[in-house]
Amino acid sequence: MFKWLHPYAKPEKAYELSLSFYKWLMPLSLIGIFVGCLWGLMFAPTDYQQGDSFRIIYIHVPSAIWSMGIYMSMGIAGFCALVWQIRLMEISVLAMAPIGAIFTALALITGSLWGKPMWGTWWVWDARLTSELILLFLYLGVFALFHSFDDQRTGAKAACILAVIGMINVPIIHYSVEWWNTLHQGASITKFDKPSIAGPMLWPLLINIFSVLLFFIALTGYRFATELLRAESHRKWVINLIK
Amino acid sequence: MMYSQFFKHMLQRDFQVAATQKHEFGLPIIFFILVLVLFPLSIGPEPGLLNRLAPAVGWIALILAMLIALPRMFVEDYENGWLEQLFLSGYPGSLIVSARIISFWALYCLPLVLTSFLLVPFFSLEIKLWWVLAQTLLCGSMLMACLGSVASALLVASRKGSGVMALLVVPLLIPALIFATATMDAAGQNLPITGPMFILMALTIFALTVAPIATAQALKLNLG
Amino acid sequence: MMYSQFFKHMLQRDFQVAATQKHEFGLPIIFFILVLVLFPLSIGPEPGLLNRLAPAVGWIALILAMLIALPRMFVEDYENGWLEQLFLSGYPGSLIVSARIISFWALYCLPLVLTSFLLVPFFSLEIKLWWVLAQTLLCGSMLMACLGSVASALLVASRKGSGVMALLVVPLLIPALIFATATMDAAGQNLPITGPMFILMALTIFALTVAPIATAQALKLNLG
Amino acid sequence: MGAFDSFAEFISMNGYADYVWSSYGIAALLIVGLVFWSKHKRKQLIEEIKQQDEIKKRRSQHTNSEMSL
Amino acid sequence: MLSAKNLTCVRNQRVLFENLSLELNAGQLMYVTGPNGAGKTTLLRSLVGLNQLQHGEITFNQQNISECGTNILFIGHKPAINEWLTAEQNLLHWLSLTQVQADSTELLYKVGLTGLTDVPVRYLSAGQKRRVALVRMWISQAKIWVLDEPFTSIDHKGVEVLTALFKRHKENGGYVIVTSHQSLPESIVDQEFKLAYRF
Amino acid sequence: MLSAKNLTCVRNQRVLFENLSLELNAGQLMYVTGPNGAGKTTLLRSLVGLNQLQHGEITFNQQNISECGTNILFIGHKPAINEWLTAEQNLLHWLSLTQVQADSTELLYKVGLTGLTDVPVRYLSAGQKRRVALVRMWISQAKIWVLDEPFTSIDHKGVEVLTALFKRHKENGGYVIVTSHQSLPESIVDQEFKLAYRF
Ligand code: HEM
Ligand SMILES: Nc1ncnc2c1ncn2[C@@H]1O[C@H](COP(=O)(O)OP(=O)(O)OP(=O)(O)O)[C@@H](O)[C@H]1O
Ligand SMILES: Nc1ncnc2c1ncn2[C@@H]1O[C@H](COP(=O)(O)OP(=O)(O)OP(=O)(O)O)[C@@H](O)[C@H]1O
Ligand SMILES: [Mg+2]
Ligand SMILES: [Mg+2]
Repeated sequence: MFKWLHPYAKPEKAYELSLSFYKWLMPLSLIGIFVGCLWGLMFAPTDYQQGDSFRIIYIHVPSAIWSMGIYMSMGIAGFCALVWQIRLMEISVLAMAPIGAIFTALALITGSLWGKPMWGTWWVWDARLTSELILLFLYLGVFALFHSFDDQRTGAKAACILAVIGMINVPIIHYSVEWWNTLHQGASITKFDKPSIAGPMLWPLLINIFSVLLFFIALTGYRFATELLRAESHRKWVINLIK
Repeated sequence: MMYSQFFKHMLQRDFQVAATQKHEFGLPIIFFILVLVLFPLSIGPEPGLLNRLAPAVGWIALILAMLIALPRMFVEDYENGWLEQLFLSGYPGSLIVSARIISFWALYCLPLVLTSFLLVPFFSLEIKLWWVLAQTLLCGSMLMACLGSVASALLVASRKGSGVMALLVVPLLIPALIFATATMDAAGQNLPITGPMFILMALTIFALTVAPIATAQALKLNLG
Repeated sequence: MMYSQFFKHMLQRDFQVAATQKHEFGLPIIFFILVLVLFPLSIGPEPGLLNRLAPAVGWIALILAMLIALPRMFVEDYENGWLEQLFLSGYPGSLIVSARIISFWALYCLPLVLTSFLLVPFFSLEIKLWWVLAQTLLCGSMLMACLGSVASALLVASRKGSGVMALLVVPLLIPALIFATATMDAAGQNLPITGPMFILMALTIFALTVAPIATAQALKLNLG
Repeated sequence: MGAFDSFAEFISMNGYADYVWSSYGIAALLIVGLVFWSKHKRKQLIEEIKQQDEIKKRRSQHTNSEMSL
Repeated sequence: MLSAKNLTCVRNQRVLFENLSLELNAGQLMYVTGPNGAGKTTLLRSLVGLNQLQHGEITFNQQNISECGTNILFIGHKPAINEWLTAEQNLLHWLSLTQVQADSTELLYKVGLTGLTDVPVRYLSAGQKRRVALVRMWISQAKIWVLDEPFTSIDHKGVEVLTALFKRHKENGGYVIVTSHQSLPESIVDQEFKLAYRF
Repeated sequence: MLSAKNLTCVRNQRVLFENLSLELNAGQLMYVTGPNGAGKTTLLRSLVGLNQLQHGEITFNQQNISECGTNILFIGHKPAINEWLTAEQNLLHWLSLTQVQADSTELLYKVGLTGLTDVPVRYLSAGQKRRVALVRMWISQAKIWVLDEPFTSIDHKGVEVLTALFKRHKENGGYVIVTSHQSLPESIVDQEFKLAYRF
């Protein structure tokens, strides 16, 4: 397996590979998202309880799920970067962070846009919502930490350290849902704990979840390529490539 | 043997520096007290409400006061070059760091926990509840000192101060805050507190084992 | 003519420095937000209670965030010697200082006042009330910047940081806090707010006229 | 019109138009913005690298490290 | 004419100097020497009015020194430079503080910082940092130069250039007061002022 | 024998030095010279392992340099002194860090700080501060001395004493690596290492 991987550990190869990810997956994912949204907006049946406001689910849930997923992959990449001193991994952490932050923000925004008609407020301090907010802070922290350094390499390493440490928080936040709700009256989100999603409603959701994953991979590839250029900017291959 | 002596000496030095910069080290306490005082002032004097808020205010005041003290954990020694001499001296980095964490905790956190007793008169908190609160604060401040040492070390060269510090430390501290709240709630309802308190302690011990290593790494990163 | 140009230039320099230390200046905001978040987390999610606390929390968060930013008002320029060059340049000290107060306010306080809008979703504060709160915060932050500049100048050589700062500034700020609370109470009960608001503004204007002179004196003291 | 009886109903989302459309709008904005921001960053970087390359070349001719009157 | 009369400075119950008087005419250079801790820095800071004295008064052409701000150039141990800005930005701020028109690129060329203009000062070497502060001497329109150890961290060639600069300033009728532990060529020193270490 | 092989350091795309190798035998002094910004400080910090290099390895008696902590005395631009403590307190901390037994009063006498032992370092003059850092040379048991501009702010007599100290260390079989813009007497320099400014 490592024999196969090895050529891609070379920056040039990694650069090409990640750009090709972008080339192929980006259109696919955009089409997927488009189809999913259109289906969700127009063809999925109206929910008898929530009316048409439930259509927000097709953005909310994919972005919410991947906001967590991206953090986990960032943490794992950071761990690999620190333990095995893999430079490319450091770079990938930086490539992922803004995407994750945007999805987190999106989950928060769409969530509160959904919350207003459903719960009557934009925001409640319920465990899930709060933990999502904390996740946003973690992303911002990784980002801010990286930019606190003048030396890119040092900044990247520091960001990796935080990404890894922050990962400890993810399961804790996950379980805190239980602990917290037992003590403070659970928010109305409990109502939706077992969404009785029917097939016609479910399909566009699944499409969107999958397409957003593709989008994440594609954009990470693109940003990874950019960061790689930055990190290697004094190398010959970069200068040749640009000309 | 040599290590323990070195350790002792590091602690001594920190205490001595603190003694010459008396104000510097008394100041988180003042900040802490100010937060306690500002509350009743801006909320208005309702004993019931204040009583209800007391544990929360104690925790918030602790977090904020520590956020102010944390950035200075390594910065002075970094800037005057003492830190690089320590790392050149050949002692293990995590030893150097743990000495600092402990002296920091003793100098900046312990007094805060004791000062939190002011909640009893100011917020008419019951002494029994204060006792529980103090225990959670004790664990929490240790945990925060550990997390903060990593953050402080990461940021030592960039002079970024409390802002980024807050961004790094607070999210990681939230679980502790949640368990502390749970503990206080349980205590308020006369339920057993061992459950959440135990988790809080476990978190702290975990942090205590991991933080020195991470901090030493972070410092080395910044010396290069 | 020359003075106004000098003034403009001083402002420009401050903004430029802030732009190179982007994070440094974005960070009181983050601190502010974190304080807003810590409250509901440790008090618990009760919309009624939170709503009741919102103005107080807004003010406390403002005061704390500014206490963090204030010590840095002059310290960097003092340490690298720019300040002594300014005073040698022959421009009146109060001019130099007012430029700094204004740039500080624009860079550190104004953003905080805007950020206080987060109280609306997080604490379910009514927009109308927020508007009143923002006005009191606007006045209050200006007042605090003035008081803070004196304190900051007094402490510039002693590197005492936020603690002593708090001790100097907060007691002087308490009247403002009381009138702000009065304003908010009046607004909450749909009574006219001009009375207390007017006093708040008068305090601010008074501080604005006195602070530059006092600050300049304090700085000269420290240069000697 | 799928689940809706008329286009007008689709637009109004049975009274939830504000919420649904604004969330889809913001989502589109953020996602498209992210993509364009990434593209912009890349262009900026390439410009920078080109410039630096030139600076490096120029440096070897036009530099001075000594003080002079 | 720059003259100081009966200056006395006591620090922590130690008399650094007492009833010290000095006079300097246009076109002269005064070289202040003395062992470490003698009080050279203190004296120089007092001369420009940055230090409170126990006694004494300092005048420049019958005017009190505190009123001739633009006529003094003081470069002390502190560089008056923001380390986060670039050399060029620092210079531009100085230019507009002193309201001098000058070409910053050329000036930075003169102190040997071409090619480093866009680097924040904190990355520069000790000597380069010092040069960013010293560039003020090239554009100064002040009559009186008060320089505290200007040669610190500066390389051989730089020291020569600085001495030449003193010479030119003297020829233009300027006043130079300088301390240094490196010796100045005797040809440009008009007065040597020895401060002894007093216990 | 201290030897460095193929050191390369690139800063902001500028090569400071490339494939630089050096060797120093016991009892020798290496005088590193070069104009401002040549990379002397960077080289010295690399030699003691405080700098990440792009390339190269440094050994002392076949041992990697990062493993001979107690054998190195490094005095750089930063003094490693807490300005709030007194000279004596700073010295005592240093003594117990390096586990050396010595009489602090005598040492401070030797660097000319008697009578100032109870003054916090921040009140001392530039040269006196430097002396507090340099006192380490008197008690050092390290073989290798790496000194970055030790003469900064030090007066004439001080410079002489320091040179004498180098000589004594050499005679005891020590290694000295020193940079300075003030020239060292030729008699004690065994190797001169010239770094040029590279663009
Ligand atoms: C600001 C407000 C909100 C935030 C931050 C938020 C956050 C999240 C997060 C993080 C998830 C993923 C959970 C997981 O995969 O374990 C999620 C899932 C979900 N959310 Fe929200 N949410 C918000 C508001 C809402 C509202 C108002 C509704 C509906 C009324 C809603 C309905 C759902 C549903 C149905 C799921 C899928 C649950 C599942 O996977 O079983 N959310 N939300
Ligand atoms: N607060 C104080 N307490 C005690 N001594 C003080 C205090 N302030 C200054 N001094 C003493 O005053 C003297 C100040 O010297 P100054 O800095 O003027 O010396 P200098 O001649 O410039 O020396 P150097 O050549 O080292 O720069 C020092 O000896 C210092 O110890
Ligand atoms: N991040 C950076 N960006 C640009 N240049 C840098 C950076 N870091 C270091 N340099 C350059 O590297 C060189 C470092 O030099 P160093 O401090 O080693 O010089 P030095 O020989 O000790 O000079 P001096 O005699 O002035 O002390 C300087 O020319 C500096 O401009
Ligand atoms: Mg001096
Ligand atoms: Mg140097």
